[in-house]
Amino acid sequence: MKLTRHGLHSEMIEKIERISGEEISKCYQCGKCSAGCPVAQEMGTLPNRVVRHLQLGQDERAFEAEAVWFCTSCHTCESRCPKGFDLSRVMEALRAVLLRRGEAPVRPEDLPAELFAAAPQQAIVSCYRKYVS
Amino acid sequence: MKYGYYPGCTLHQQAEEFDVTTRESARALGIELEELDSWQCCGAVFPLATDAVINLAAPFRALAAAYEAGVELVTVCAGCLNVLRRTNNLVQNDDETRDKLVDFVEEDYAGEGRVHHLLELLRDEVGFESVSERTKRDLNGLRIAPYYGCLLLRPPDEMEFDDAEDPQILENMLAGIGAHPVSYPLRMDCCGAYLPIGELEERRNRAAVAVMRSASAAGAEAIVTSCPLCAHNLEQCAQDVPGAEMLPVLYFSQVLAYALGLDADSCGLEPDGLHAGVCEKIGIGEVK
Amino acid sequence: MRKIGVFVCHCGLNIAGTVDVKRVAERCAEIPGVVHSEDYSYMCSDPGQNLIAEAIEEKDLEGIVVAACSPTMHEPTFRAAAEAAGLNPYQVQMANIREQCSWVHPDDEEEATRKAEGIVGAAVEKVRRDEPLVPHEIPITKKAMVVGGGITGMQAALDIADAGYPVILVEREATIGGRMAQLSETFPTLDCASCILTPKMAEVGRHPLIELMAYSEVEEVSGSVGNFRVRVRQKPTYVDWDACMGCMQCQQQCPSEVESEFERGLGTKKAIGVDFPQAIPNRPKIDPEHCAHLRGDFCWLCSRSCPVDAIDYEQEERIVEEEVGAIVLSTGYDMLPQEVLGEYGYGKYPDVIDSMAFERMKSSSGPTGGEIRRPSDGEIPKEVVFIQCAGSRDPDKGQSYCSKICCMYTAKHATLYHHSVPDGQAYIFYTDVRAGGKGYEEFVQRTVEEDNALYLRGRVSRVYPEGDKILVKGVDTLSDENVEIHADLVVLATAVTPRTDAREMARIFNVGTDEHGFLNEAHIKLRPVETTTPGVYVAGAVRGPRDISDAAAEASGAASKVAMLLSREEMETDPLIAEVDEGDCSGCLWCVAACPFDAIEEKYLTRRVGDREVSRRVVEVNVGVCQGCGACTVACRDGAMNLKGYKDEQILAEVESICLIAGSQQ
Amino acid sequence: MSDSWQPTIVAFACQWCTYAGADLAGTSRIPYPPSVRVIKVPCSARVDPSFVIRAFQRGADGVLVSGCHPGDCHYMEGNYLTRRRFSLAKPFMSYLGLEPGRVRVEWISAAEGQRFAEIVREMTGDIRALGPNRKMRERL
Repeated sequence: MKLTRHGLHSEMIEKIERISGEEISKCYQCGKCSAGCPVAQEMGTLPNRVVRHLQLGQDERAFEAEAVWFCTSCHTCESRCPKGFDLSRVMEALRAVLLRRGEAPVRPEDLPAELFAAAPQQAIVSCYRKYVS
Repeated sequence: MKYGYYPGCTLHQQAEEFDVTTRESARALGIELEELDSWQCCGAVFPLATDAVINLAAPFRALAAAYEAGVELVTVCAGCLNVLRRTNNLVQNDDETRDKLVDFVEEDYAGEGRVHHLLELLRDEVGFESVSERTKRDLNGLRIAPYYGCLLLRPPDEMEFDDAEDPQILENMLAGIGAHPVSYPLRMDCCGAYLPIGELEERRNRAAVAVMRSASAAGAEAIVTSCPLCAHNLEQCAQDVPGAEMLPVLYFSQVLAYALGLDADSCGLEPDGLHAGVCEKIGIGEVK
Repeated sequence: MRKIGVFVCHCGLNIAGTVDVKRVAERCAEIPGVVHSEDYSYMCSDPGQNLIAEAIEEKDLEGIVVAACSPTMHEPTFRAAAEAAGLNPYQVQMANIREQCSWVHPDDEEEATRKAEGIVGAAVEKVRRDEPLVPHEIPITKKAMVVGGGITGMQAALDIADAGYPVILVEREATIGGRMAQLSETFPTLDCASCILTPKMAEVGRHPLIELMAYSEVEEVSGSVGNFRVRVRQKPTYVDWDACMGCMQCQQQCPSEVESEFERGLGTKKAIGVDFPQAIPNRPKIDPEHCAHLRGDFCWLCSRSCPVDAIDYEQEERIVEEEVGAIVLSTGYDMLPQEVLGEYGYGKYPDVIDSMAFERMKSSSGPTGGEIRRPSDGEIPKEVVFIQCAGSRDPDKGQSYCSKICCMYTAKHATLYHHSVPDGQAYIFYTDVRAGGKGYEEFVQRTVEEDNALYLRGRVSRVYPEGDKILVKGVDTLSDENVEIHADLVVLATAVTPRTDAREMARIFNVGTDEHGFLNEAHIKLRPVETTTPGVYVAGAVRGPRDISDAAAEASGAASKVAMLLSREEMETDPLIAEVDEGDCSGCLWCVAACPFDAIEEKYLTRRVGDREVSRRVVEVNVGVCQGCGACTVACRDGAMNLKGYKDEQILAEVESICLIAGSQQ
Repeated sequence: MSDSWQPTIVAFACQWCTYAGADLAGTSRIPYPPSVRVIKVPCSARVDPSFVIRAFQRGADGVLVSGCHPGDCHYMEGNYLTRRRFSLAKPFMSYLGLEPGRVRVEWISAAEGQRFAEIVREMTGDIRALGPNRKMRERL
């Protein structure tokens, strides 16, 4: 990994801070978010590590993390974070950038119809919001 | 007192029993719920991106309409409560976003209204003791695992629903109507939300399964929740995951309405199906 | 008109490189009253100072202006030079034409020179109006008070007393010893805390110059440095301590057993007695909340068992007034109530304890006799999880700062645990290990290498019971793995906090606090044990989290400051303070409200008019307390208050001079 | 008004913070316009609003009153008094007809040499734009 001052303060990092409303530097990497994340075992990259990638200016590594899509916005991380850092918002910002680039991992229209038939409306709307908006 | 009732999409479609039992419970307890005129879907998730103002328009509209009608809002869907309450907070505290919404929706609203969960009204206005006095049936100490999930409790400083690490509101309600609330560690954990709708099937259900197992291990005979999505995931997981213990999942209002005297059928209880064990324990049909 | 001298310094080229110093000196010579004006290469040098001295003596100067560097640099130099030449040192003014002129206007000689003329001109107008001032001399009460009898307060009291000055040591609890008395062993040497503490406690108890006021609290302080008056409230112990022999028959007989705060809830105490056997003074007190007799029940067991009839159920509190010259505040710290971190379940799950409870458990005089046992079932725990930063570095729910001592005491706990339970495993969740201290890092390394503690870099998010174990859900960020441990015992490294009533104490002693409530020092680096209130010193954890070594060092530092103060017969105070003209004062007391130091008091002047006595309210400035800020002078509606050295007429003369010279330069 | 016109700004600086901050600008060699003349006071609470009026009467074009940041006062709460006094005095002065840009109350610490220089630069620019003070000026 090569570090440069331009890489650390790239436009993309600024954009993620702007969309999320969170300062990436606020996190001091204690890991409490990952320790309590209910879907951490699915994430591949632990949530604190996603933030670390951003702190190092490695936004592409953050975008590649499956964690971005596995985050359920449950706010467990934020409610216990010693710095009150809202990681859910950072994950949302990463998703927003990817979606705006047209890089959704799932297209809702490709999902089997029976899934939607069984799912509550709330879940269907949430799902569209996550993968489309 | 009269309140504006915001059922939300799911209660009008998939979770009809949640809607019916909410209305009946409120009626039995002297809370007047009048459904808000021409409400729209709240959007199901509170937008976390600061530039996603457009997604706030629908909840803003519902809040403004209730305020104009002179009523405070009541909802029972955890998703709706989360979106409406957080939107209201944002409108109160963020002038810039408020101005955008006022211009866009063309409603002059600055967050003056309030949004309640029915449980909060029972706790703060009616009082659980008073609820207890009005019960017509005994739940015979049915061992119920109250399941909070995320949306009622978090973010704690915005939801201010109950102690986010040790909530008691469902426990107190259940104890009040003669059930036995079971304590189990995962009652505030996430059920996996809308993950099960996505790909990666083999990984998608583990969160819900963990919750179900935690409740089951604590000796619960049923789970109650206030969230249709949680209910769906918990029910679904048992079917998808081999070996997962299955407990019947009910809305809190179903057991409440039943205790308050509504018949089992209207409460959506199925003595011959999913709820056989529950119905046997509480003795369907007997009114004291 | 007073005869003024002006001395313009070149400071090599620092000033003369930009400012036309000759022209400045010439222009100043034209100002009425200036009888001497010259420039010189280095005014602060010996020859420069001699020039000044000669001019003062030859021309009978009644005020001088030295146009040179900032007064923070050389004002003391030139004041001393003037004094040596027979001029009052307060009739010297510096005109700052270096830092505030030549150095900031390097490219414009004309403008810089004009500005210098303006600066020097204003200083001439000010010094012309300076009165000769003499520092006040006030006598000193050669006695100190130390508030707080933990290790810091004891050390301070002993040092002051050993220097030969009497000390009153005020302690809120019934015994001295403080937090250290609760500890088991101490890092990094694993000395037993009691072994090093109790001899010191005994020394305090028997020192002829230390008067111990236990179970007492300071109510109010008045007066000022050298002469404080302190009101101390002695709380009722319901035992006549003078009569009591300390046999503790009463404690044995007492039937009321209650949870002991000293034992952190792990043990009990009686409603009468001492917190621990080595208490000093070794005298019992009754806890009125739990005493059956005082709660109205039929019980006289302690009274009957007392061989000297010392029990006094009727005892009431007493207020005592003391006079002291200096005060040391060393009231220590509290611990963050761990209930604020709901995710750890402290208070709900008996096997989740805090670090002080672990200390008590490990203490040989503690509730388990020094054995580590699970509170729930008394079993010896084989898997113990230590969670550091429990409320530290946590602005969201705890304290934003690092509590500083937890890294070391947790390493110590893990080591002690390994010594007690060699086949057990200690896990330590840490954020960063901060072991900056003599022998500290080596201690931590030994904890890992010799005592087998596993350090996990990460925090714990949640703790809850599973079966008879406690499931700890944490993370190890070094391996990027979530970690689950089924522990037998969980120990939370509780954040250090200010005393809950620290702000109230700060108000009583008129010292500042930081945003958390720790007391502020006068300067965090260079005046660490002084406060902005002269004569009041701070030491130990009352300033912020610190360990025993630091606390003891600060205690000795504060003690030496006290000894310095008390070693003088009289003390000089800065004469640049407020002064009231009683003739003009209307007694409105607006100045009293404006004064941040309570240095102004009302008084009544009486005089006879015919056969009547007429009395009139005016104010009086306490010269020992006034710090010379001038807030009162602005508040005064009558123009009766003035700040010496910064009188209204002086500042107005400066304003006028600046405007006049600038106008003439346009 | 030409750019070369040098306004006269009287600055009241508390000796603990702002005066030391101005000294720091000097030791750091941070240049600023030679418009300002500093009067040292022990605390900003020593600055009587009438001093400010006197400065304008005698022809000053601007006045800066500056002390420690709120909470940092050497005298514990002196700067709070200053803040209260000038929150009343400033509207009064603009009521008298003085443009608001001519009077500024700022908190400048001993560490803020740069900030001292910036404020002097800003004020000098603002006052140049306003032109010389003609209100209340007495011709001596």
